[in-house]
Amino acid sequence: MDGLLPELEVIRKDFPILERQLAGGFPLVYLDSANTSQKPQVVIDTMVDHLEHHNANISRAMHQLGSESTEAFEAARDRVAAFIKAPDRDEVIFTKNATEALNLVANSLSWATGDLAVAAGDEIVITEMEHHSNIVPWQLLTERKGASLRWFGLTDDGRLDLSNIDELINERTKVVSLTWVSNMLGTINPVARIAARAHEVGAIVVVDASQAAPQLPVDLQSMEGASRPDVLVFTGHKVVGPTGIGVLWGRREVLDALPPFHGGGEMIETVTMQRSTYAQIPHKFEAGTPPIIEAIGLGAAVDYLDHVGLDAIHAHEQALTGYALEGLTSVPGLRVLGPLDAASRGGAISFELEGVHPHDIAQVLDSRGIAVRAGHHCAKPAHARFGVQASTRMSSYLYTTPTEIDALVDGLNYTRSYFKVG
Amino acid sequence: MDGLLPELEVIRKDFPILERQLAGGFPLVYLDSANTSQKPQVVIDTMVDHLEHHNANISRAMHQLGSESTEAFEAARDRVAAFIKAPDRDEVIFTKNATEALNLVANSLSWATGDLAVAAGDEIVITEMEHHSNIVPWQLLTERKGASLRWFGLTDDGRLDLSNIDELINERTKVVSLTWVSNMLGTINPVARIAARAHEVGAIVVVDASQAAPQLPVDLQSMEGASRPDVLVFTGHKVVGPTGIGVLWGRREVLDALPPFHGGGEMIETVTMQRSTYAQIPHKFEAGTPPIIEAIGLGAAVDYLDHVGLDAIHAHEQALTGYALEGLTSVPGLRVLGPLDAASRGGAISFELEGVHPHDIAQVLDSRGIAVRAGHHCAKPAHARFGVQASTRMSSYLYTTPTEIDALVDGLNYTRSYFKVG
Amino acid sequence: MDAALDSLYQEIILDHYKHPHHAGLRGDPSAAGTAEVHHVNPTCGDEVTLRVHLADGVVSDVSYDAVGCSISQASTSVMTDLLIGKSVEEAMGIHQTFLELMQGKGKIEPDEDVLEDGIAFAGVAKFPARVKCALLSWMAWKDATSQTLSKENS
Amino acid sequence: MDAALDSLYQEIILDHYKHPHHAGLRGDPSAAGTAEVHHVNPTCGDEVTLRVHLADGVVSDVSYDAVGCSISQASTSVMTDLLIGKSVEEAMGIHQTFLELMQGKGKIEPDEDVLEDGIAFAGVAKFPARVKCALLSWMAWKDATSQTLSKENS
Ligand SMILES: Cc1ncc(COP(=O)(O)O)c(C=O)c1O
Ligand SMILES: Cc1ncc(COP(=O)(O)O)c(C=O)c1O
Repeated sequence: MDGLLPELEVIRKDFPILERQLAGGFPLVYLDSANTSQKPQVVIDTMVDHLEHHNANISRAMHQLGSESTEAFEAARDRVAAFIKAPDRDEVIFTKNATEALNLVANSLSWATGDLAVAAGDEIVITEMEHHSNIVPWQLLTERKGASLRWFGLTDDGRLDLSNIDELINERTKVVSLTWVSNMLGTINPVARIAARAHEVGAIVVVDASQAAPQLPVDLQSMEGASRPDVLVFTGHKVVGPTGIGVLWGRREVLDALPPFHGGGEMIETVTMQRSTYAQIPHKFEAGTPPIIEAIGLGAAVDYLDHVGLDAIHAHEQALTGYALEGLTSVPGLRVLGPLDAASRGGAISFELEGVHPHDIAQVLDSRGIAVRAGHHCAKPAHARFGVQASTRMSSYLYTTPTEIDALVDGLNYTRSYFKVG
Repeated sequence: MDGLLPELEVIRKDFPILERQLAGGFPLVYLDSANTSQKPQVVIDTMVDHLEHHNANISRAMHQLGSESTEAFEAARDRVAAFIKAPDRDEVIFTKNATEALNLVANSLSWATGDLAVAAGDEIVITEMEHHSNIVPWQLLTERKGASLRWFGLTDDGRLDLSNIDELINERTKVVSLTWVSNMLGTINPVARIAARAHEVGAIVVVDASQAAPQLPVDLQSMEGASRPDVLVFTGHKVVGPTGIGVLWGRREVLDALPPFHGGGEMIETVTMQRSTYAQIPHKFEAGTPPIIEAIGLGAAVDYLDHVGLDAIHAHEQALTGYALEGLTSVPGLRVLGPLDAASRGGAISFELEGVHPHDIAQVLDSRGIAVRAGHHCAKPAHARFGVQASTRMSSYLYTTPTEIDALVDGLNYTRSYFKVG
Repeated sequence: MDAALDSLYQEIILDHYKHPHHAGLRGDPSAAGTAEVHHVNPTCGDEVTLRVHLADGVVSDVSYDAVGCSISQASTSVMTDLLIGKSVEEAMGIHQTFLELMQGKGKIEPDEDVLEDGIAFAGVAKFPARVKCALLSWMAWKDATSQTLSKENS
Repeated sequence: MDAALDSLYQEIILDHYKHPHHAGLRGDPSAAGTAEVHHVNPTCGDEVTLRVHLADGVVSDVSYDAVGCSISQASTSVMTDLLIGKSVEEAMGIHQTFLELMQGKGKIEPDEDVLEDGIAFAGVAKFPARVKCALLSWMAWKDATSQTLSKENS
């Protein structure tokens, strides 16, 4: 098959969990990477080495362990900045996950003054295919400030309906926040085009790259001014990094203009009982002891991905997605939700199978060692749009093989016979 | 010496970093545990085992790895609940660190309605010995809502000045937030007495147990109603757990009445584009993929501490603190900030040494392998209260030996001679 | 492998799934002795709208509109068989017995005299992710019943 | 061990620490060609209030009130020796040279002709945690100077 990673077997050896045997002696077929990715040995080892030999709090500690920790933590910031080609490494803020990053922006905006202030009559635009983490923070913000939440609808094949873009994004729009790649439909959205329009009306653009960062090369520097987002977020555990760490990249001017989010240690310049002044970015938004080990693990993770090469990973995902779409659509009664051509989509494929509920599909697959996700995938509105309450989702990653896709397709056919449908 | 942990040498073997050799061949003398604690092998191994064999996202995944992960994560919640004897395990919320836990409360309060709403004329009471993480969130809240921030002052020997407690905590008081043990002065505060007074006037009581949880047995169940705080927070990395995880325990009625903090995946009941409803606690406050590995590591950490026994750890800390106070006060020109009797204080001791700046002290000590903290320890107001801008702090923990205290005292005498003072 | 699956998907469950009993909403939700609730499994999205009618201390009807997997659908169907016509007290007892079975991690021997077709769910207790599916409508029933009772008492 | 310490705490540094040059605030902060700034090292609390007077393109005075460790105090003292009396352009050059030395991780050979006593700080560059101490007042000087210049130009 064209496009697969040439060293796939070597790569698989990097991921210890892929050796796992499940109940009944089945080998693990992990097709739930859009939910969370597995971790290569080098990420685990880097974290362990730090815990066993260098552990200390950062910034505040002047001793040798403290210096080593601080250096490792800040080097991780450099690596993450390089991973997304951030214009300035100080614009990279470590958060807990993508959800916190999005809430940081929405919550801080509710206290912003000046140009960024959100008030009654203002509008915030999202899309109907967002993850709940990119919906609820904006609902909270708009409800609290009396502003209006609006959204792009979806076409029947699961793309953004851009027909009303010029009306939807207008002079009242303060923020446009959208996902780069849908975690349910797989759709890759035209982020640059939407950003350009948003910038025409002076809105700021927030891009949820939680599903994009794992599989598309992200190059902020090479994006032209008007089409470059103002904020981009992603989450560590989906890019072969640990849980407990997320990334918020933001344009310095925007981050400087936002009020602080959490108050506390490390985000201050000076504190008296009466009042405090705040540190510069990135520290301004990193109150308290940050996820140190997690940032260091994430640094190793993005290094690992950069080493394999995001172009190669993207090609691998595209090849597998094409193969999977073919296999899946061969199963009678199966309907894929989202675009049907691999080129315009990411590696998560949600589908319905007539007569069998997603839970039951996932259960039968699990009994054969195949891990997929069943449910609403934190995208209830997108499910509602397609008239379904839940779906089954397979999602591949750089360690996925065509044989695993075959196992899935076999498993689905078996599911049909087990539930006596068709 | 009475009170030391009987198996101290065995315990030290549990902490791999204690084998570390530093520059010049010096063994590590780690006296910075109030900043962050070191990690026992069992915590590291538990995290590694999970990453290598069970890693998956939780709640949402129905496959075997997902069930294993969910079970391990929720078992960690049970362990943490047991560690603080929480009345109800669902009242235990996992956060990123103590700072996030405190901000969660202060930030959510700014959107609260009903009894919890904070408005102009209302007062919030803290103390002059708080960590910045328990000052700045309340400054943000009071500034934003037009309320007033008030605080307990300190006596010359570093205790809370309670002389005006009945005036300070009054009918206008909505929240009283204070640290159980000071991270700078070591003082153990009369939390029960203050809570009882706060509850008389209907205020809610937030206790920062970041320095208490590592060294005092915490037993929420046995605290009488009126003296039990409504919220108690601590941070994972100070209780031999990993970074990236903190704990907020809150009384169910208070947590139910607070509006949500972060919006996103897992904290919802249902989501439409128009509006969302929220899940019950603990999920209501755990938006997004939580720090899974970190919670599991924390579970192992508090198990480890419970196994050694908090009473025994407390006795160990008291013995060492007494010994350290003796040793330190033997150094000419050294002034301890905070109470001088070991019984009424925790194991962090900050001090001044006449004629040598804390940075320079820490530097000389570091050249001998001794790690202490120099600076304001995120407690600038408490430093200002004692007319100093910075101090040097030693802090012991369950793995600290009297020999290490001796090394510190020797190092301080050497520092004096190096800088030719006295 | 099929042994494991079959222990979950007992014939009885699949029968109730394909042919649910007492399905559809009946009666007037605002009538005396009646309460209607809507419960959701936040993780997977299973939903049930459930209406309970009590009369003279007896569960006179339980009707519902539900979307979800085989386990949640079958469980709802079995529940209506078990509870309709029972006294509220008896019904609460059955509820408790079913709850214990589900939370027993597959280690409790179910009592056929009390649970009838409900014993088929013994295998579900071994699948922690599915226990919530089996309990969704039972929890909704308890909620609706408490609401009716507290309305009566106020 | 003392070798390591001595490379940090050069005699010159300790001398400046004990007997700082040009200490104290002088002149009228609101006079033309003058700016005063207050800088803090957020991590450790070192503070400096620094006043810069420019006249005819020359750094006519730098005065200060500072609290901090030996490295930050000595660095401030050495800086005033180096910059007072220099043209703004020259002073900016010296600033740049000192900055490079500090960020060189101990690998840059300092130029005594430019940095004079400042070469004693070469050892500090090997202690990342102390580099900020050494740079505190230099950053304050640059800030104050830019403020004066932009005031003049506006
Ligand atoms: C008393 C006290 N409160 C709060 C904190 C903040 O903890 P964290 O930095 O883990 O959020 C600390 C430690 O830094 C502390 O000592
Ligand atoms: C598109 C998208 N946005 C946001 C998130 C939230 O990420 P996290 O749960 O790590 O905060 C996810 C993953 O769950 C996602 O797929």
